[in-house]
Amino acid sequence: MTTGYTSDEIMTVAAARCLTSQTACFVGIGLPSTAANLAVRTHAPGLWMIYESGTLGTRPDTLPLSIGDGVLAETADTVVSVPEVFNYWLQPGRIDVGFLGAAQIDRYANINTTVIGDYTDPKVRLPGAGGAPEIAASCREVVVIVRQSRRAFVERVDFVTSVGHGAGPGDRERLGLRGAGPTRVITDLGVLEPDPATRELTLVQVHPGVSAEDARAATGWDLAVAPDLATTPEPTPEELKVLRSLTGADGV
Amino acid sequence: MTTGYTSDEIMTVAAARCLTSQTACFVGIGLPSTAANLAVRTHAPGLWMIYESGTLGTRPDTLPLSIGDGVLAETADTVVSVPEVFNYWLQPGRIDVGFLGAAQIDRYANINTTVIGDYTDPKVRLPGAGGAPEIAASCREVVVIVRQSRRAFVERVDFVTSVGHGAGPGDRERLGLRGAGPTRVITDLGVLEPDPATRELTLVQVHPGVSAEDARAATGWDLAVAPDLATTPEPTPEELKVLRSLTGADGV
Amino acid sequence: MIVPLDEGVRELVHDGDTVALEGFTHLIPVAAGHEIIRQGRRDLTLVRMTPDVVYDQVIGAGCAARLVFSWGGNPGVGSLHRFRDAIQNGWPRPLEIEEHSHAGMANRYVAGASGVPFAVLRGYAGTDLVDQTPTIKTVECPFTGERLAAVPALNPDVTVIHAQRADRAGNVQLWGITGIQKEAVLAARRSLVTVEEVVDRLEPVPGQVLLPSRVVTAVSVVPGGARPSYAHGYYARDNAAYQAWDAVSRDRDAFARWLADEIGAPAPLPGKAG
Amino acid sequence: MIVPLDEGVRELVHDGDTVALEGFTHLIPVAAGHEIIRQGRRDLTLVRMTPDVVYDQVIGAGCAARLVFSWGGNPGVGSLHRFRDAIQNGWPRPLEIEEHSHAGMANRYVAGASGVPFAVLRGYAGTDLVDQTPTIKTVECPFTGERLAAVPALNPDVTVIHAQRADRAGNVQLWGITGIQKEAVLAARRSLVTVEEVVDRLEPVPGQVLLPSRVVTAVSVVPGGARPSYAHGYYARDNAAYQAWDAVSRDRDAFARWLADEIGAPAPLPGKAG
Repeated sequence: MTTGYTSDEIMTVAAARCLTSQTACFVGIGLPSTAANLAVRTHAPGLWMIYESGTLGTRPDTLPLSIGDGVLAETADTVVSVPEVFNYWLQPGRIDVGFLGAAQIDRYANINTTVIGDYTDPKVRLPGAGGAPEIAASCREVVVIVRQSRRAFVERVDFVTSVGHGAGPGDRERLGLRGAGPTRVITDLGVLEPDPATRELTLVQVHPGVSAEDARAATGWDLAVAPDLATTPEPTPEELKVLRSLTGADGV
Repeated sequence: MTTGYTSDEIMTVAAARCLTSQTACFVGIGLPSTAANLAVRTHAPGLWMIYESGTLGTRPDTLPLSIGDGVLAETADTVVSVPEVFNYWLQPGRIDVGFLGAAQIDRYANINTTVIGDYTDPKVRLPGAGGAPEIAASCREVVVIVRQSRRAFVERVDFVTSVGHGAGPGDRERLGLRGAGPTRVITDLGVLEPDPATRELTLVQVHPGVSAEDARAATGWDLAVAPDLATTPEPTPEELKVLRSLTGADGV
Repeated sequence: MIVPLDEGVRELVHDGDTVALEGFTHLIPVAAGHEIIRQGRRDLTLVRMTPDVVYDQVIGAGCAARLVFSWGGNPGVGSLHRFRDAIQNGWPRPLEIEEHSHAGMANRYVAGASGVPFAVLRGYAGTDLVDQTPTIKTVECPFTGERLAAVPALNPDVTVIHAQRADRAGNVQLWGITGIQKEAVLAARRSLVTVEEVVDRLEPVPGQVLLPSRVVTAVSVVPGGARPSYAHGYYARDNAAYQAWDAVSRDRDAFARWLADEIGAPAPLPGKAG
Repeated sequence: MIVPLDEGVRELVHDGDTVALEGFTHLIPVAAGHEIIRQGRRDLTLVRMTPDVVYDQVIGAGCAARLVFSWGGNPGVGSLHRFRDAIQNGWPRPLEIEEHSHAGMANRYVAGASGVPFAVLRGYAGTDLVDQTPTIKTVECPFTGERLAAVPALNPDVTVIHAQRADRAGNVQLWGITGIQKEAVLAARRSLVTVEEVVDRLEPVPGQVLLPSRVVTAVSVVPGGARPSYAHGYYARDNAAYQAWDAVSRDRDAFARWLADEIGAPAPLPGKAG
């Protein structure tokens, strides 16, 4: 086993570490799913994973490619209908952590997965909202995983698919959104958190070998940096081993 | 086997004859349940019975005492939740016939199963609405089974639990009720139907040996009698045999 | 998680609480209702679509100040006489009622389980319930302009149900007629589930409802805890017991004897107002 | 009741219809979608929570004028390029869209299945969807005064789903991830169900949804009719096929060849407006 790792790997490991055992987590497909499945196999064996296909308390033994792979149903505590997962589980605030991706994210952690450019004359049409707007609204908190670049980290998203902290303090409350919104944004460079006062995303942690300037250069606004900037602990050999067995990067 | 029969027996037989095969019938407990189970065993083998406990397409091999006996679940096409039976099956108008009982019924076939006397200072407190208001509103038509007497057949019910024809023509439409409402009232004396023009319940049929005057004497309003008053055909030996095996009156 | 029934009731059901003991003929949490009487709870708001014999008993024992319901009767037998005595004569204490239809109550639980403050249905139009029940209003469809009935969410302080099985982690499994139990548990702040048995692994059963342990506050093992109602796959409904209740419930003294003999509870003190 | 697929599509899916082919990753009615292309339907309003590869194909073939949806992508792979080409370039014809979230779409089907004109949810607040989608409004709770989102019922002319089994009477049974299929069928005026097999008796299966024959207009026996998606208990998802679609769909000519080779359909005529 190598002790080196890719930037995607440390991003996934950092995201997995956000999850604790006993937490109920609404898992999106792709990077969020990989991170959640890593967490459940390492430090958070009691993590309760929900996928929007209606699989509650699932523990897939392989990483699903889609949100509704058969393995999710086979290993779930129970499978419920799609209305039920949204109305009975997500909407009342029963889910602790919502795990989302993003095509664009802005200074206030608002998320765009709908369209680049103008809605009616798009430059790039993206898949759209899916479950994200209500995940962002109703989970007790939201963790976003997204690779950091000036294309993705923009001053203002082209389209607000899912509300983060709106235009700043008090906006979520004004909109009646009951969860705390994005509390952490995990990237391939580090970790951003909303400033408690301004709600503006602030760099609080960098991955080993990454500087604050690297992160600022990959951000489309004047990124604030926490005075006590932390460094992500290196992935452990165990974390890397489990992650690579999940992604198939171990060649097995 | 005797060729005699009781007034309850001919009432039940007359009610059963209202049901045709392929009909979906929302069945209340008691006399409606007996009549529906008689129908399915005689001329209407394809009758699709729903009980409000959520048993769809049930075919109990014995008469249930309650709306939710185990035999209803065991013999159903499927068992759904109570919200589903009301929201997905009754409310959209999927049920052809609703089968109701009554403590009081009035000239316009409005039904009271809530209270005799004043609501806040009742003479007799009855069980209440149950599923009846929405059965009366949403089934394509409603059949009422009730023993005829001046106590039950009143000029004006003490409490409108379930709307029949309101105060006359146009009332159901005005209230937005989508089913046709009570189309037949089956009693131990005969059969009443709403007059097509006035919506007032009119005696259209008497059971053998019953006169129009008998029925008028058992009615708390000036009961109209159809000019072409029919007589209920005698129960067949087969009908009586099946009915008695259901009710246990055959002593088996 | 798994506690004796007396402890479960003591911890989760408090004087003045809004309490739903749900069950639609099947799986009625009768033993839990008797424990509530035994512990002498007072001023409860009882909620149930179909208050039947066990609610007749809890009401007759004077535990309840209010009843929210849609059909109160002895299924297949007739009326509830303790319920009647409370409403008609205020004995042993007055019982305030909030009365709905089944469709309305079912949708109130659905709204409660869904975390929204109200539900919309086609119901009640033209009935006298509208005049007697302040929790029936109307709402206009913002697309078609149609007026529909609106009812507020039900969110009991505690919901009590009976189920066939739980596992050691407190996941609960029930099947057969499952009624409104899922919604009643999801709508409640706390929940207590009595079960026929605890097993190592909940083998899936056709028609099952599974309630994950995170929505179950406590489980108590009470075999036969639904009698005289039934538990599909375990025991049948005791129809004779329902019929026998009619005579007991018609008479205050016979009821007091039943309380003493069957529950070990004192006779209710009459006249104690809300 | 049980008809060949081509007859089922011919009888039940008409030009200009609002058509929902539902399936949440699992049990996607792909073969029925291909038959719709083969028969050259036009001006369809397509409805689906998760339009994926089969909708990319139907849209690319020029059958659709509108799409009502909440997430349009190739699950686990990326974007839908025929869908993109239609929206970004109007090729082969412009595609009007009506865009919601999953929670909104699910509740629209629930309202449709329930015979009410709208549904209420906590959703959309603060998103730009509110400005782009006229079918998102608000409604005030008549009890608490809270403002919630309202969405109109979805009632497709026809819903098409795939299921594991039907019996000879046309009762349909599906299990595994059952998604929104029950509501989509109940909300529709007509329904067509393709199944893996017809059996004499539907043995109950844990987690099953049973659709009684009276809500099923027609059943067609199409083994493998959900490929490359999967049918729980019958065959697995063909992930490679989803990945391979990416290259085909990126290129109009490759897509035209796919249409000719796999469907036997002519290349789409570009520029034909709604």
